[in-house]
Amino acid sequence: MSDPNWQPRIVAFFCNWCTYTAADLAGVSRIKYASNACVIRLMCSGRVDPQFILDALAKGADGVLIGGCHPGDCHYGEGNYKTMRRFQMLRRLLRDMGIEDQRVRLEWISASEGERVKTVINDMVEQVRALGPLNLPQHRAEWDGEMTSSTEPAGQPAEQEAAHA
Amino acid sequence: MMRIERTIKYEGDRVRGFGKEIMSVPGCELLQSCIQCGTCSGTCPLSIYMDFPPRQVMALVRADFKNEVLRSRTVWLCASCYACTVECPRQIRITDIMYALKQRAIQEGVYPKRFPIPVLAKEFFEMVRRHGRISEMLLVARLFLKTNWFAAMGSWRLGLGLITTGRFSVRQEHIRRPAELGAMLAAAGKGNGKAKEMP
Amino acid sequence: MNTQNKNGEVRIGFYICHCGMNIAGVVDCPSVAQYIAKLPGVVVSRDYKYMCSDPGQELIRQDIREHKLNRVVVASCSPSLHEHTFRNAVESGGLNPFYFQMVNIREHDSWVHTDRAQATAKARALARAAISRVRFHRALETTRAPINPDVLVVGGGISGIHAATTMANAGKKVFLVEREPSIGGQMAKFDKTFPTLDCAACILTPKMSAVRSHKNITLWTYSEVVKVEGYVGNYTVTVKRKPRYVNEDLCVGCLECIQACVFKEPKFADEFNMGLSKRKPIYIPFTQAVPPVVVIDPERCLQVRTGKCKKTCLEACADRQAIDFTQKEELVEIKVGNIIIATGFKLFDAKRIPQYGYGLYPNVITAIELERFVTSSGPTGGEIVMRDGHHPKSVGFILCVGSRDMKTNRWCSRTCCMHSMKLAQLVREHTDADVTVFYMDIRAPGKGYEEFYDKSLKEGIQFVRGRVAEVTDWAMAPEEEGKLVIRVEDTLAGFVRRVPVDMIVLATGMEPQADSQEVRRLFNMSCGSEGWFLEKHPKLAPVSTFTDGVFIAGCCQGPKDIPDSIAQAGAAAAEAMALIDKGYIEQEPNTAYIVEADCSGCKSCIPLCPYTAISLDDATQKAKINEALCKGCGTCVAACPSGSIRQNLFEDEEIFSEIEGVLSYV
Amino acid sequence: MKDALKYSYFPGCSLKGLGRSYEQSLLPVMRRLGVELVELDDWNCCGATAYMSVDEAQACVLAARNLAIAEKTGPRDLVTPCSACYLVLNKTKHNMADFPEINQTVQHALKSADLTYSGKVPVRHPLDVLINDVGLDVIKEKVVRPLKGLKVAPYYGCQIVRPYATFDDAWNPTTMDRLLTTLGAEVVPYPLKTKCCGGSLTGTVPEAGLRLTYILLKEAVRRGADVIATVCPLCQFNLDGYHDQIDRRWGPARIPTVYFTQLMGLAFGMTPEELGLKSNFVSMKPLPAESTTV
Repeated sequence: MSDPNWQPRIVAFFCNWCTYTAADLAGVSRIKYASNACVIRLMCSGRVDPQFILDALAKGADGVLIGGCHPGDCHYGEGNYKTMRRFQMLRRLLRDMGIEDQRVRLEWISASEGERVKTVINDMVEQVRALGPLNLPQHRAEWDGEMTSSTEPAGQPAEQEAAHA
Repeated sequence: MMRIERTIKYEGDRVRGFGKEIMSVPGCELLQSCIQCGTCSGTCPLSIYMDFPPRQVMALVRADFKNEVLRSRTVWLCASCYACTVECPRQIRITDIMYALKQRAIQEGVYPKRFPIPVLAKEFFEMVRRHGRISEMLLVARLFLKTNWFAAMGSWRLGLGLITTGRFSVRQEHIRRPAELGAMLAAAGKGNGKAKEMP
Repeated sequence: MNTQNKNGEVRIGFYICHCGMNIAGVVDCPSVAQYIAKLPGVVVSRDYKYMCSDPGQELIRQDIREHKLNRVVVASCSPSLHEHTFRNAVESGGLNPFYFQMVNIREHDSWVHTDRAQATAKARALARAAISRVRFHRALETTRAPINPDVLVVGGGISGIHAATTMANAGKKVFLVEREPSIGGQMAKFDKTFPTLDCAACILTPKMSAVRSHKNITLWTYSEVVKVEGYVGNYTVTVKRKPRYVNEDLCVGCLECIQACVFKEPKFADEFNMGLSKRKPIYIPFTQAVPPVVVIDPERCLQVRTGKCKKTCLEACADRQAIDFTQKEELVEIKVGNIIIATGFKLFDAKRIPQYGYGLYPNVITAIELERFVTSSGPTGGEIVMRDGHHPKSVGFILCVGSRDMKTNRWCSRTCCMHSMKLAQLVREHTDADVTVFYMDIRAPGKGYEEFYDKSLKEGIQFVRGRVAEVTDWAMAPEEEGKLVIRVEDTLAGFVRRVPVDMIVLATGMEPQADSQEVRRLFNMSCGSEGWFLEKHPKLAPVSTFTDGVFIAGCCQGPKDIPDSIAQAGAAAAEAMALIDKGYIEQEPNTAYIVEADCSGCKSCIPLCPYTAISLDDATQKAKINEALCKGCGTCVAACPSGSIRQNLFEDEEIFSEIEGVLSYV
Repeated sequence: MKDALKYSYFPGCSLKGLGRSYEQSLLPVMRRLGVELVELDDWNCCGATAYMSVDEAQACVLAARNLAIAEKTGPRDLVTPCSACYLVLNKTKHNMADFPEINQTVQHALKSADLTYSGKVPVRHPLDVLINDVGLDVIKEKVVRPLKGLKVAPYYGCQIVRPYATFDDAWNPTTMDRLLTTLGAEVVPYPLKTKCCGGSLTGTVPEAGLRLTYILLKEAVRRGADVIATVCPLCQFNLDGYHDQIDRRWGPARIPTVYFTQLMGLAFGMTPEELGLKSNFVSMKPLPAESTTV
C-alpha cells in the first residue's frame, strides 16, 4: 500500500429507531470501536436511496454500511424489507462495477445491540482495510478508457468476462 | 509455646502482571468476571483436600499472588474432571486455568518436591516426546523410582495382580515416525517460546 | 462552496459542547471550533462547557440576535436527548426551530473512541457534514393531531391495577385487559410482603375490587390483545375475549355449580396454587378473585369437550342461569390514545438446574410454592409440611436459582434475597425449624430492607455465603441419613460443607414472559437482549418506549419488587395523562410530499406505503400524499423513479451534502 | 440395515496396555454390528491430562497430529473409546476453531510434517456411534443372550460428558442406560454416574483419589447393582484394581467393573474369555443363562 497513514473511510446510514439507538447505547455503555465510520441518521433504512451509496463511494468512501431494524421489527412495519430487496439489486450493480461485497454491507442491529455496533463496525473496518482504498473516482476514469477501446457490448457482467477469459 | 505466623500480605508480595498473564491464555479470559460464588469449590470432588479451594485460587490469581498459587497443592490435586468448568455461572474455564498454572509451576520449578503428580506429568511428557506413545507400566515404574520406593512396595499386590491377569507389559510402545513428531513439537516450541527442555 | 443558496445569505452559528470532560476529555473542542469557523457561511463558532445549560442556550439566542444567525448547529450529545432543547432555544431566539441541526459527538464519538486525534478528526467530519446540510434547511411547521383520551392497560397484576386506577381516578376511561380469569397477578399468591410483613391480600384485595367497581374502568379478564393498529393518540386495538362459559354479570360467585359438577372430586392441578392442590373443570381461580365469578376450563369440561354431560352445573344455577355453554370467542375492537403494557414476568423453571433436584426430590420446592404453604388460604391452611405430612426440622434456602448465571439468566432478579428472607422469617414463625440461607450476595438496597436483613440475622437465621453446588440424597455420614444434603463451599469460612436439611426452598428468579417477543411485535416495542421490554432511556425515560403512546410498567421491563412496580405504574399513568391532557400530539414535520410537476403517475410508490398515505389523484393522474397519515419513514422517497417525492427534514440535497461533508474533511 | 459404517479408529495408549480388554471387546462387537473401525496410521499419544500440564502448545500439536492424519485418511469420523483421548482430541479441535493464536501455532507445527487440519473430522465416542449411527433396533437384533436379571450401574465418568456434552446430557446422560436396557439388563438408578473416579490421583495421592473410587463403589453396592458398566480404561482400572487398598482403608465395597462393550459381547453370545473378562481383579458372576449353555 502506498500511503502508510491511509485509514478506511466508511459512511454509515443508520435508521433512527434501531441502529442509531444501538449506537447511542454503545456510547452510553462506553463500548470502544474503530473511529472510521461516520453515521448519517435517517428515519428508516427504507429511506436509503441507492444513489446515496453510489454517491458516497464516488465521493471517496471506501465502504458504506447500512443499519436497520431486524426483519419484522421495523418501526414502520416493513421498510427494512424494502431496503433488503433494493440492496440485493444494488449489490449486483456494485459487483459489475468491481466493488467487493465487503465494502457495502447491510446489517440488522436492534436498539439493544450496542455490542453488535462495535462488532460490525470493527469487522467492516478491518475487511475494508485489507482491501485497501477504493479510489472510485480514479477507477471511473479507467473504465471510461476501457469503454472506448473495448468491443465488448456494454453491461456485460464482470464475472462472466472473467469466466470466458 | 504457640507458634505464630504473620499472614498479612504487602504490595511487594504481589507479582504484578501475573493475573493478566494467566487471563491472556486462550480460554482463560473470563476469570476477570469471577464473582467468588464458590460453585467451583463446592462442585470439585477434590477441593476437600486442597490448601486453597479453587475459588481462592481464582482470587489469588486475579490479585497477582503468584508465589502463593504456584506453591499451593491445589493445582496438582485437580483431576481434570471439568465439573467446575461446566458449573461455573460465569463460564470460567477453571480447568484450563489450572493447566496454565501447572505449566508455570513446572517451568519455574516451584511445585512441591517429591509430590508425585508433577513428576508424573514430566515423565509422561518425556516418554511421549521420545516415543510418541505411553507404556503405562514403564511410566509407573519411573514414577516410583523418582518419588517413593515405599509407595511402590505398598502396591506390590496390584503389580502382582496385573502380572497374573496378563495386563502387565514392560514393552515400550513406539510410533513409526518419531522424527516427524519430534520436528512438529520442536516447531510448536518455537511457536510460542514457552516450551523448554526438561532438566 | 458558495455561501448563497435559494434561501438567501446563510449565516451559521456553530457550537461545540465540552459536556464537562465527557466530550472534551477525548475531543479537542477548541480545535474543532477553529476548523469550523473557517468554513464558508459560518459566522460564529464557539466551544462551551455545557451547551444544554441555561447560559449555553442563552449564548445561542444572543448570537441569533447579535450576529443575525439564520442557521444553528450544535455538536454535543445524541439528538434523542437534547434536539428538543436546542430547537426550543433556536425558536425562542426568534428563528424557525427547523433551521437547527445537531451533531452527535458524545455517544457516537467521545464515548466510543480513545484516540484523541482520531476522535477529533471524526468530530470535525461530523460537524462539517452538519454545516453543509443545514444550508438546505427550510422553515417547517409542526402539525397537530387530536388525541383519544381513552387508555388501554394490558395486564392486571399490581402494576396494571395501579396504573388503571390512577388514571380512572383522574377521570380517564380505561380498558384493563387480563389474560387470566382473574386480576391480581403474582402478588395475589403472596402471603405477606417485605419489609413490613403486612398481609398481601389486605393491601391488594381492596385495589382489585376498586377496579371492578370503578365506573371509568372496563375490565376484561380471560382476554388477550390480538391486533394493534394506528399510532399515538389514535390506536385501534382488537381484543380477543375467550369464552368462560359463565355470564359475568349474572354469576354471583355462590360456587354451588362447583359443588354440583359431575366430577365429584377435584382432579386437576390448580394453577393458582402451583399445582399443590386440585380443582374441578368449573372453578373459581381463588377466593378473592376479581371478577368473583367461576370459569369453565374448556380443556377439562366434559360438556365443552364432548357435548355429552349431564350438565348438573346448569341445574344448580337454574335460578340465575349464569352458565352459558353457547358462548363463543369474541373479537372486540376498541379505540384508545395511549397504551400501558404491564404484562409482568414468568418464574424461572427450577427443573432447568438438575443439580438442585427439583422434580426429583419431593421436598425440594420453590419459593412461590412455599408462599402458598404459609398462606392461611393456601392448600395446607398455612401449615408448612413436607410430602410425608411432617413439619420440617430444618429448611435450607438456595438463592439465585437461575439468576446471575451465564448459562441461564445473567441478571439479578432483585427480589429473591428479600423474598427468601421474608419466607425464612415466616418459616421460623410457623415452625421451630432451623433455617439456613445459602446466598452469593445479599442485596437489600431498598428502604427498610437492610433493617429487614438485620432482623433476619437477629432471629437466628443462618446465612452461608456460597452458591450451592448440588443437592443429593445419598448420605455420607450418619446425620445425613434420610435427609437432603446441600454441598456448598462456605466461602467466608473457606471450606466445603455438607449441610443436611429436611426441606429445600429454591428462590427461582424472574424471566420475561414466554410470549414477550410476540407482545413486543404487537405493540411495536423493542426488547433488550434478555427479552425485557426496552425503555426509551434507562434514566430519563424509564417508562416510555420507542413508540410514542406506548408505556411500560412493572416487571415486563425488568425484575422489580412491589414498591418499584407501583412507582413505575404511577409514572406510566402520569406520562399517558400528560399526553392526554395536552390534548393534541405534535408531529415531527418529516413527512413526504410530491413535487407534482415531476410525477409521472407510475404508481410505484403507492403499494410501498405501510400507512396507505399515498393515492393517485384521479383528476391529475399524479400521486398525492395524505400528510396526516404519513409517518415519515421515507421509503417512498427512496423508491420514486422520477425523484418527485421528497421528504421534509431529510431532503435528498440535505443527505447528499451530509455525505459530502463527512468525506471532504482532511 | 445401514451398510458399511466405516470410521477411523484411535485406540489410544491405554487400549494397548492396561485397557486391552476394552479393545478386545470393542472390535468384535462393532464388527458384528457391521461397523468397520480402521486403526489410524501411526497414531501417537493424545497427551492426556499430563501433557497439557507441561506445555499447552505442544499438547495441542500432539493431539492435532492425530486429527490431521485422520483428515488425510479420508472423510470419515474419528472414533475413540478412551474418555481422556475423546476429551483431548475434541478440546484440541475446539481450541483450534476458537483461538486463532493456537490454530496458527498448531498449523505451523503440522506443516513441518506436511500435514494440515481444517477442523472437518468429527471426534466421536463409540456410545455415540452405537446409539446414533447403528441404532438400538439393530443392536437388539444381535442380542442372543439377553442379560436378564443383571443389575447394572451405568457409570459414564467425567470426560465424555464434560465439558463437551455433544451426544448426551452433561448432568444426566442416558445413552448407556438405553443401550444396557436394550441388552436386557436392569439399569439401577445411579446418581453418581458422572462423578469423578479420581483419575490418576488414585496412584499418586491414594488417600484423595481412592476415596472417590470408594464412594462410587459403595453407592453402586448400596443401589443393589451386580456390576458397574464403564466407558473409560482409567475408570475401569481405578474401580477394579484397588480393592485391596480400599478394603484396608474403608472396608470392602466389592463389585466388578466391566466395559459396556464386554456386556454387549456377552449379550451377543461371546464368551468371557473372548471378551477379556478374565483379566479383571473382581470377576463377574456368570450369567444365569451362561451356566446352562457353557
